[in-house]
Amino acid sequence: MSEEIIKDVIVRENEDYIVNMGPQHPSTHGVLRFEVCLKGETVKYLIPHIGYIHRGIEKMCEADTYPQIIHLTDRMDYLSAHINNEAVCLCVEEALQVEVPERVKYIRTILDELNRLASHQLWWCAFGMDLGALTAFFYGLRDREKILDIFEESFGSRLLHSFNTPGGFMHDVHPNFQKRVKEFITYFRKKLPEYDQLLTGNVIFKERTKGIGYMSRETAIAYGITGPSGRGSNLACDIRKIAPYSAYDKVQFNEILMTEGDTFARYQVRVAEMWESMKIIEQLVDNIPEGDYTAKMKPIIKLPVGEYFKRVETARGELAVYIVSDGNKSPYRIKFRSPNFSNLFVMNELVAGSKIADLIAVSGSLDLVIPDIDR
Amino acid sequence: MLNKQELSDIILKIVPEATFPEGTQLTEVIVPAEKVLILAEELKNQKETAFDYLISLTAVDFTTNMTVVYHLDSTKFRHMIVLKVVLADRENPLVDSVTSVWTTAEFHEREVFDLFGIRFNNHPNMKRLFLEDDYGYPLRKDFRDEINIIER
Amino acid sequence: MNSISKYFSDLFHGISSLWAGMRVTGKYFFSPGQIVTEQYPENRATLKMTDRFKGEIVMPHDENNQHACTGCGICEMNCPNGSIEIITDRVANAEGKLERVIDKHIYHLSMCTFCGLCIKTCPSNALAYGQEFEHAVFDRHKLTKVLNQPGSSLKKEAKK
Amino acid sequence: MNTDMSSNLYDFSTLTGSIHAGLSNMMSPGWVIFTEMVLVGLLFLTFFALLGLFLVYLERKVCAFIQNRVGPNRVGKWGLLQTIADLIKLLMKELISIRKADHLLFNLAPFIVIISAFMAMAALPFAKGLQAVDFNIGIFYVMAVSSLGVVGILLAGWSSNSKYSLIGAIRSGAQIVSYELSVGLSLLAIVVFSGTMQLSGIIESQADGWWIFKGHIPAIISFVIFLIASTAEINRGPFDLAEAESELTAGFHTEYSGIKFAFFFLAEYINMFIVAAIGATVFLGGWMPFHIGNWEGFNHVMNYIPSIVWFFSKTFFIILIIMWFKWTFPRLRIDQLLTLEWKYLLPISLVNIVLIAFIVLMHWHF
Repeated sequence: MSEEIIKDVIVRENEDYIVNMGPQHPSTHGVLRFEVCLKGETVKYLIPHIGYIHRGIEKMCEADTYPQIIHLTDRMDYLSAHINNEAVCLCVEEALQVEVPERVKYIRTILDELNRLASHQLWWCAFGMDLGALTAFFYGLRDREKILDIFEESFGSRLLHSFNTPGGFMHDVHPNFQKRVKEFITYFRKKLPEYDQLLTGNVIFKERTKGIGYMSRETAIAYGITGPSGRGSNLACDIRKIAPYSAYDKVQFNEILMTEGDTFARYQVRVAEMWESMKIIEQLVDNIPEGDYTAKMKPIIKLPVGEYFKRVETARGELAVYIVSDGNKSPYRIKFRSPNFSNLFVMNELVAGSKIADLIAVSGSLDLVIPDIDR
Repeated sequence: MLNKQELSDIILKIVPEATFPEGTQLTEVIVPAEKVLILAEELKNQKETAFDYLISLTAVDFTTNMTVVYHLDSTKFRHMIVLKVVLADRENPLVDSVTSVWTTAEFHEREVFDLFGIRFNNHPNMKRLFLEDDYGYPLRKDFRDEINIIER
Repeated sequence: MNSISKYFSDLFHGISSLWAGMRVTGKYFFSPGQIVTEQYPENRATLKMTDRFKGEIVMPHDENNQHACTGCGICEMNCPNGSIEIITDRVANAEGKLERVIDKHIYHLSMCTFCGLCIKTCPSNALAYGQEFEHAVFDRHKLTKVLNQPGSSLKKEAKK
Repeated sequence: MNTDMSSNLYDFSTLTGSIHAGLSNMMSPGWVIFTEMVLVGLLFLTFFALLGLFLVYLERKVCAFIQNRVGPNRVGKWGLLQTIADLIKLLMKELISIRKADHLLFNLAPFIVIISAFMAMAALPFAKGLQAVDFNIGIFYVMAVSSLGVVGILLAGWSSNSKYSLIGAIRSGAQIVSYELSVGLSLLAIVVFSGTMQLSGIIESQADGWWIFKGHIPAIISFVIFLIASTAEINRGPFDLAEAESELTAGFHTEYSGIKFAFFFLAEYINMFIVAAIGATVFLGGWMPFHIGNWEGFNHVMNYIPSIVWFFSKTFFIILIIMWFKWTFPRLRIDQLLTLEWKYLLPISLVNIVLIAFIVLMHWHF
């Protein structure tokens, strides 16, 4: 398949109608460029071009101490900032063999799920907007605002809250935290069915998404697709189930799997995951144990010489942190295996032969976050 | 799900030169550069290993050598292994591409080429991914960029 | 016959699903409920940020114009972006011994990412978050701030 | 025919007649016609501009309410002057000229679009006796003229020398060519009922009840088809494929700026008004008040509401429905759009026409 691409790149036929979608395009959700070759309305092939916001986070981390890395991870996948933070913290804690307090584990899990909810809500409204349902965009943002308000009260910032630190948290959550999370869950349980009425059941929406961008399980594995996009193709890739971290081993939840593998299946997985996230939060929010908000840590964190690897499930898939330590206070090499990087490159496989409008729908259903691809 | 001993037995059958470092977090295996493609194919295709999912492919510059690191997982058994290839030639590192085994490797290898300058044999599209063609290889330890990087 | 009945049932289901969506939007059109739009410049008087809101970093001074900063430089060391610079001075105290006091605590708001490490690591709790968030200026040099007020001094009890 | 005295209460023909008589006294008949044409032209221009501005404002407010927002509320009371401020901004913006664009056609396209919208207004009966020209083929004229706008859209897309614009223009062409059929057939249904193509004649035929009530279910079906097809014909959501901002950035008017862009924008809203006005005239009785058969007392009361109020309230009712569509549904794909037309709307309206002809032949309608 990839050999075909190269052939096309080199020998462009005269009648090839090349359209550059991006880097400034309303539906690429960031500075991503698709070089799309069209034949009429049909996409012949597609080449993604990335690197427009490559900031060299991995290089920057090599000069930073471990607590300083945290605030850079926020800026990779900014929609699951807390989960990114947690990935580095878990990796460092595992390397130091520090046991974090139960309270930290519970709150981390709740925050993970709140973050996942917020991310899926934003994805839902952006997906609606990609398909032309502009009202969906505002309904999603309206509900997401409630989560961000909870974040703001506890951490002081709404999106990039560098709240985690190796060993626990920067400070304790706000006393109102439990109450507000419970209020939000009751509120959102009422609003989520509206999402279904507005989009999921809609005949136009179904026509636009069903059977579009089919991804088989084999393709998903070969391209390393993880997260809801992979689970839409019946690939059980939820790290929360495979290698439970924080308090995920203490809660009951289902891993949503769909066999269809099309855009609608990926959509359904994400909507169902919102219900599952609420279930997880409800199980934990009443049982947060009292205790310290951080484990006892040395003022200067030095990892023992060695290599450490930790995987977590962000809202978009598997984020893996690979740290090579030479015993200093900053990592010798740190690698973030970001979910979107792998998820992006399957685009050509999914859209070749379908219409321009499907290209938008498929790229929306993969839920790409460009800073996470570029890092 | 295979443990470290079983895995090493299987790997030693394929690549007798493989070494297994002790005291690592995950099962690690170091193989010579020319054997990595064979080992990768076997690890993926053998029924009892079935490492069909390449989590990440990256490299580390150890100043004396370049090490390419493959993190493998099996969607069937969920066991993990870390494959390492040590490339002694830091100036012109070269290793076989595993794109034919795991499609996702194509893009991870391009990233590694972009940031480390490690070339991959038989790679379908060995071009830089993020950076300009005449930019250096930033994740190499001897990389200096006086204009853009402020040393602290 | 079967295909004809399918044609009409498809049509019917399609229209009813469209009507379901129109009911939702129609409901909000006639009874919008809570309007979430913030009427920003108008609600300035009532707009209250939460007390943990990270607007900027400030150095709280008490009524005697005293702060708690000893000028140890731990915040400068911990800042990942180099947005804090500390200029210290040596001044003779009452006993005639030279003592390190802070001259200028320079804070570059334009470089700050609000990671909170300076506040967390400060041994004398001299720094805190400010709730001010209207930072837009025409010249970025105005974003470089001196946190200790002119003529301020170190709090007595903080000196141990 | 209802010849109640009160139905002449708000007859504009007395006003226009007296103006005509006054002018005839002053000048020769040729000059009278010329002066009247200029007057009507100026009147329509003013109405056109005000209507466009108001419709933009209305759309923004309606979508804001649907989306739990407040909408424009800064300029003027309730933001009423917002669109005027926007217009001033658009007037002041630079007209970017594009290298390698076909400049003549590029500059001509917005005018074609806006002139076709303007021309269609001539035949609209706004109130009793308030109609510029009463053609005997009124419906045919309005349909023919309003579909001329697509020429402007195609020119705009082609001459911009932009790939997005070209795709948008081609989409728009395919869309209007196919949906023209359904609009025509659904209007034909009422022409069959009323036996005339003259708009005033169609309105007169609804004096004892609107066609949507008199025409049984076939009339309702053709009304629904008319709503869907006309929404598609004016390129509005969920059929806004020619613009499709999430796919083609802005479609055929991607490269336009300033007042030329404003022309496209205005024409879109004027077209919406025209389509709604035709729908109101043909299906909902135009300026004809709500009459029920021979309930004399009720009909008498209804006649006291001015005909112009009836016309505009019906028109805006249809406009609100079209807006409601746009802010609820996702956009269709181009092949689905054509499938909807050729597989669903066209067969249904053809069968519908046969049904209506049968009803008319058997004299089953009221």
